[in-house]
Parts: sequence; structure tokens; C-alpha cells
Amino acid sequence: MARLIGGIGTSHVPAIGAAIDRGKTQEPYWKPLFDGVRPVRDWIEQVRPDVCIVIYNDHASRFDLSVIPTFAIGVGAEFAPHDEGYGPRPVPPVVGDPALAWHLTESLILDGFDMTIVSDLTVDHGLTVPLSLVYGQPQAWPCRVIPLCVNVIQYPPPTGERCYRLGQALRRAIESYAPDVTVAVFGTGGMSHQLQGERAGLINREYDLRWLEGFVHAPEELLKIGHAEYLRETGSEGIELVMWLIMRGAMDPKVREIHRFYHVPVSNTAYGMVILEND
Amino acid sequence: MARLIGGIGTSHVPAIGAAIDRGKTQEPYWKPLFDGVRPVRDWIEQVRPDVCIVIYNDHASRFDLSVIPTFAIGVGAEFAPHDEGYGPRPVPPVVGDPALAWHLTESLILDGFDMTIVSDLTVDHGLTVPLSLVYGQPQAWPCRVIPLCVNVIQYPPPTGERCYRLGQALRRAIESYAPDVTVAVFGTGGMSHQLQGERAGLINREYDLRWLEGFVHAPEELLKIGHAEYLRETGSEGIELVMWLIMRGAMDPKVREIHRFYHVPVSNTAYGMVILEND
Amino acid sequence: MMNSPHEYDDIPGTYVFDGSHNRLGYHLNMFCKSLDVAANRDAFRSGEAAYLDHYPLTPEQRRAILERQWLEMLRLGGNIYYTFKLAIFDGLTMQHAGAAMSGNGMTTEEFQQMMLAGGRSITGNRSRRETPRG
Amino acid sequence: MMNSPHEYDDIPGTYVFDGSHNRLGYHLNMFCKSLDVAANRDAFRSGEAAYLDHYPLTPEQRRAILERQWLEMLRLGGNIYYTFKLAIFDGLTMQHAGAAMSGNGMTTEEFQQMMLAGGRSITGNRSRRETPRG
Ligand SMILES: [Fe+3]
Ligand SMILES: [Fe+3]
Repeated sequence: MARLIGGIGTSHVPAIGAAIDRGKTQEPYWKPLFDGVRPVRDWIEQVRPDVCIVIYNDHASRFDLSVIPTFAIGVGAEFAPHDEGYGPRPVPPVVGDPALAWHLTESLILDGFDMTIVSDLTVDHGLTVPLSLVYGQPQAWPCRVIPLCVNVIQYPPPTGERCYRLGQALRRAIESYAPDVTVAVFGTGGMSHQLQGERAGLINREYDLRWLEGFVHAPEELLKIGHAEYLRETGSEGIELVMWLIMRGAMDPKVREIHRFYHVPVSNTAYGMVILEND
Repeated sequence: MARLIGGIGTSHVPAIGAAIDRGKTQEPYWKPLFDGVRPVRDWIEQVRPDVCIVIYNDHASRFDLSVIPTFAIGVGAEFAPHDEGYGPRPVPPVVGDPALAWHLTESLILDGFDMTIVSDLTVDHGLTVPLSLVYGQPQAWPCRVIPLCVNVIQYPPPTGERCYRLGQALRRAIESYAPDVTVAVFGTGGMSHQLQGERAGLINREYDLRWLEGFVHAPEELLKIGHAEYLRETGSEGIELVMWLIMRGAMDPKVREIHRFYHVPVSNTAYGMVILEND
Repeated sequence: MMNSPHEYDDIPGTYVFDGSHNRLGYHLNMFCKSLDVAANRDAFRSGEAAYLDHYPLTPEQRRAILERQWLEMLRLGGNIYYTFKLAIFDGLTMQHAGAAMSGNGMTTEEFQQMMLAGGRSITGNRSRRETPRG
Repeated sequence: MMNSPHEYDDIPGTYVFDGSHNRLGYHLNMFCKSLDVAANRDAFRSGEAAYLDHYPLTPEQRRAILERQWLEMLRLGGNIYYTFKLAIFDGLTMQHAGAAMSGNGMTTEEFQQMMLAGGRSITGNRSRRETPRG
């Protein structure tokens, strides 16, 4: 039977990918960040999941305004890195797990989640930067990957509550899969940041730290936070945090916290990471 | 405040569109059908909704296997008839209602339904045949139309229960719209039919009639019907009936039945129609 | 192709287009979908085999398409709404396709008569366990 | 453009990309999206005004694009992930765009310094009611 072995929460700032790709991780600007996330490398080396379900958002890359899915799942065999204007990132192609992805899709839809099923999917920094953070620069990614893509660009994104419920359904779906595979779930995006408007550059450290504490120890209390509060307190792009709640919903209510790290700034963003195991 | 003034359930067999387009409605094969649906013309003439929300499925027309949304809503200003291999149907373009469609989208997503938002949408017989049945051959459709497109081609479609809940949420969404417009909801597809395989041509009159009776008077009892029962009893394409349940969920639990009609065959399909008003 | 058992597996003469069928028939169906475009229909008409070279089909899928084996296409992952695009290309009706897929030599006229008489009966067609066909 | 009031309306300096913004900025954003394709970038580079003729833009949107008025594009329905494609085309960074949108003459260097010092403070930036800017 498939088994969920842990969850990672991490921002997915594009500049982190560029820093890794260009070998800048030991430069003064980057060293504090890469030192701070070092434990995730050790942890993943130890738990070695067969499959990573990466919850992320597409940034006007694969999808444009013509069709905007709220929740899309990638059921294809391979996902090429998308060209985001600089050429595709020099990372290995992302290998899917169609059998498990279709199992999850079927389970989630029958469980009342209205997934969009995507066979033809390129993936942008939202998905590849977390892989690079966790695995570094291997010749091939050492896990299969199932992309779970969430709309957070077009208002309204799904609510935090809905995301958490999707995570709970994802857990049921994983555990009803017969083959004996190990699965990790990544919730990506956030923390506070705003890329646009006169408030560009907004960071709300205090709110982020309080939210992270709740995220680990009392996630149900975060579910009543509405979009207006996220937009106001964490910035127009900080609302990406709802994606972390999918990962959290997949984990047990009580978890063991392996690592927590917070750092400002990364580009225009506050960076956060947590690693969780079921207790 | 917007107001839901009634619901229509109707099959959307492409041959019905062809019969109307070619002036064959009084031929012996077609006369019983068009006599049977006549009351819908009188009813719509009387209630004249400003907007029709048409729940239908796309038949590999606008969407293909690359992206399959479970629930998609058309927020565009106009929807051209799709060329399904015979050239587009000679019917007027379908005019949307972006303001209401966006209101519904926002309300539904915040209410926990994971809509795919579609701005660039052509519509096939699933949507245009019901319009022709109800309105005949006008120069322009006398209502604005919001397409609500449901996956029923790729297993698994949303469950009947989920569809009914979507209908209830749709009702809440309609009634929270400030402008004073009248709205009708069409549930389309079905009744029993199977287009494919050695069972092609399957019709299950007895099941259809019992289901219709339950649909009108005890819809909650239909919600426990699973996909395997629909596939088995109503044929592989009869599962389109789940779309009627979205309309039914939007109506009151107790309704006034204005009309009911059932006829076999239309092409390879059992035809059904109901007209409902809130009591 | 891994496929966990489903309650619908015992329905006779029915090819439920689930994830397994989607994976198996993806390119077959996308070939059919390409016939939506007039220029593609012309290209296919002027050389079917060469046109199919653009799609990574299995030899069985290629043969089923070229020989218009409507039932075989479903077995190889075809979805009726896609394969029917090929039937439309050939100028065929849904009654023709229905008769051809019946797999018992039924003619189009016999299929039409069956529909006029109320359609194929559900009796004996609910489950492989109850059908002689098994 | 009809827009029912939202709780987020009073957040200062923030353009929430909701349905109203989507409708207003649809073609502006889809123009930006077209720059994903190298051939389109070449075409735009060799004649910006002519390239824009292919998109049904308002005169205000055209001007904002041609003059790289980053804030104005947001007001006219632009979404930052789309308009930033134009900034990438120009070889600009997110810090440049951030400084330009600040609307108070801040330089890119000052914006970078603000980020290094912990970013723009939330204090005074929660609501139009509390900001002098109103
Ligand atoms: Fe992001
Ligand atoms: Fe249909």
C-alpha cells in the first residue's frame, strides 16, 4: 500500500533556481538561504520518496487567460520545463507517474473534488525550483513527480479551507493505492510578498512567523482566514500560501516538525520552509 | 436581485439539431418528438428568462484529451458554434453574460467548487440543440447564455451527488447577484443511450421512467446512484444524466412540474424532457 | 497497463473510457481529433498511411484505423466521440457505427429497426455473468 | 465595467486581478503572453506599434505598453505575471519593475535596499483608511 512519508513547505522564488543553476549558492546574498535549507537535503536523502506530489501554481506559463483551472493534476509521463522567457531552466525533465496520477484523479473526483485532468503539461519555476532546492543538481530527478497545479493568479483562488480539504482527500487517495510506494507532498509558494502596484516589495515577517507556527501546530485555525486577509497581510502574491494548506491537510493533524526556517529577502519575497513527518 | 424562474431537463441529441436546421420536424420520424416538446415553446414564451445557464458536456469539440475540466464555466462575451465535422450549425452566435458569469464563478469557487474559468469557448450540439428545441429558429437567441460544461466523457465524471450540490451552490450564487435579472437553468444530456461497443443501441425505458419520477419528486434519492449503476442501466453515454441533477439541485426540493415527455428513439437515444418551476 | 478493478468491469460490450483507456488510446484519439481541421482531412485523404506516421501509434492501432475496425479501436483505447470523427470523415452515421460495433454481423438497417422497436434490450445485457456471451 | 464591492477594495497600492480586471485587461495580457514565443518577440522588436495592431487594445492600453507605464498597465487590467513578460523582454528585473510601480520615484537601487532591510513595511499599508495617501 502506498504511504505518505512526509511533507515539505517551501517558497518557489525563481531567483533561487537561477542561483542554483549559476553556481551562486555560496555568495553572500545567497549563503544564509542555502545554509538554512540544508536540512532538507539530508532529510530527503534519508527518506527517499518514490514519488513527490508537488503542489504549485503555474505563472502564466502552461496556462493563459483562455482556460484557468482551479485544481489541475498532471497525468502525463513527462513534463518539460517551460520556457519562461530566459529559455527553459537547465534541469532534467520531470518524470511523471501516470498510474498513480490517474488513481489519485479518480479518487479525488469521486470524493467531490473537481479536478482538471492534464496530459500535456510543461512545468515552470513553481514546480522546478522546489525540486532543485530539495535535490540539488542531479543528472535525473531521483523521484517520479505528480504536478498538482492550483490557480492563485486569477481571483478567486480556492479558499484555504478548500485547499486543506483537498489535502485530506489526497491522503485518502494515496492510501487507497495498492502498490507499495512512498510519497512525499510539497506545498509551495509564499511567504509574504507582493510583486505589483505601489505596495510592491511588501513583507510581513510577524504575520508569516505567526502563520508558520499555526501551520505546524494548529492548522485548523488557519482555515478561517479569508482571501482579503491574505491579500492585505501577506501581499497580493502571498496568497500562494493556500497551497501549503493542501500539503498540511494531507498530513496528520499532529505532526513532528523536522525543520523550520524563515529568511528575508529572496528577491522580492519572504522565504519559508518547513519539513513535517506524521507523528 | 436575480431570480431563478425555472428549470428545463432535455436530451441534446445532435440529430434533433439537424432535423430543425433542415426543416424536417413534421416528417413522420420526427413529428412525435416535436409534438411532445411543444409545451416548452409555450412556456419559454411566457416566462422569457433574461439569461439561460445551460449545463451540457463538450463532445471532444472545444476540449480534447490534453486538458479535461470537470466543471468549466464560460465567462466570455460570445460563444461561436463549433464545427463538429459538418461545418458549424447554422444558428446564431451564443451571446454570453460576462458580468453574471464572473459573479457565479467567484461565488462557486469561494463556496468550494473547483471551477475551470474559460474565456475562449466554442459550443457544440450539447449546448445549441437545447437552445433550438426551446427557441426554434430565431434570428438571434432571445436570451443571454452562460455555458456550464461538465466532463462526462472521461471516466470519472463528477458524481450525481456532487452535481446536485453544485446546483444548490449555483442557486445561492444566482440569488446573491444584485441586478434584477431572471434566470432559467437547463440540465441537458441523457436519457439512456450507448453509442459504443457491442451494447450500442441500448435503451432502458423502465429505468428512465423511474428515474424521471424520482428526479421530479424525490431527487435526493437519486444521489446515491453510483457511476457503475448509470453505466450499467442507462448505457455508457446515459451517464450524462448527472448533468440534469445540477439543474435539479438549483431548484427547490419541492417543485411544480409543468411538463414531462419521454420518447424512443431519437437516433440511438432515448429522449426525455421535464419543465419545472419552484412551488 | 495497470488497471485496478472497477465495479463496471463486468458490464458486457462496454468500453469505459477510464485512465487506462486514456493512456492506451491517447495518440489514437488525438489523431482522430486532428480531423476537426479541414486541412488535416485533406492531408489524411491524400495519404492515410503517411498521415498516421505523425502519430506514435502501435501497429495494432494503425491497422485498426486503416481498416476501420470500429470495435477494435475501442479495445485499443479509442473513445467513441473521437473515433466517430473518423466515421464522420467517411460519411457514416451513428447507426452505421452502431451496427458495425455490435460485432454480430448486424446491418445498418437492422440496427435502425432495432432502435425503432425500442432499442437494444437491457435484459441479458447488464452483466457478463448473466449473458451467454460471458 | 460592473464590479461588486469586495473586502479587498480598500487595500492600498494593490490591483487584485479579479473578473473585472480580467475582462478589462484580457487582450493586454494576451499580448504580453504572446511574447513567450521567440518569433513573436522578434516581430514585436522590429515594429512595436504594428505588432500591437493585432490586438484589440484601447488607446490607453496601447500607450501604456509602448511607454512602459508599468503601473498604468495594472490599472488598465494588466496582471503582473503577464506584464512582467514585457519587462523580461526589455531585460528588466523584478526589482526594476517593483521600483517603477512604487510610483514615488524610487530607484531600483533604493528598492533593492528596501528589500535587504526587510521589505516594505505592512505598517500603514493595510488599508486606505490608515494611509495618508488615502
Ligand atoms: Fe509563485
Ligand atoms: Fe451528449
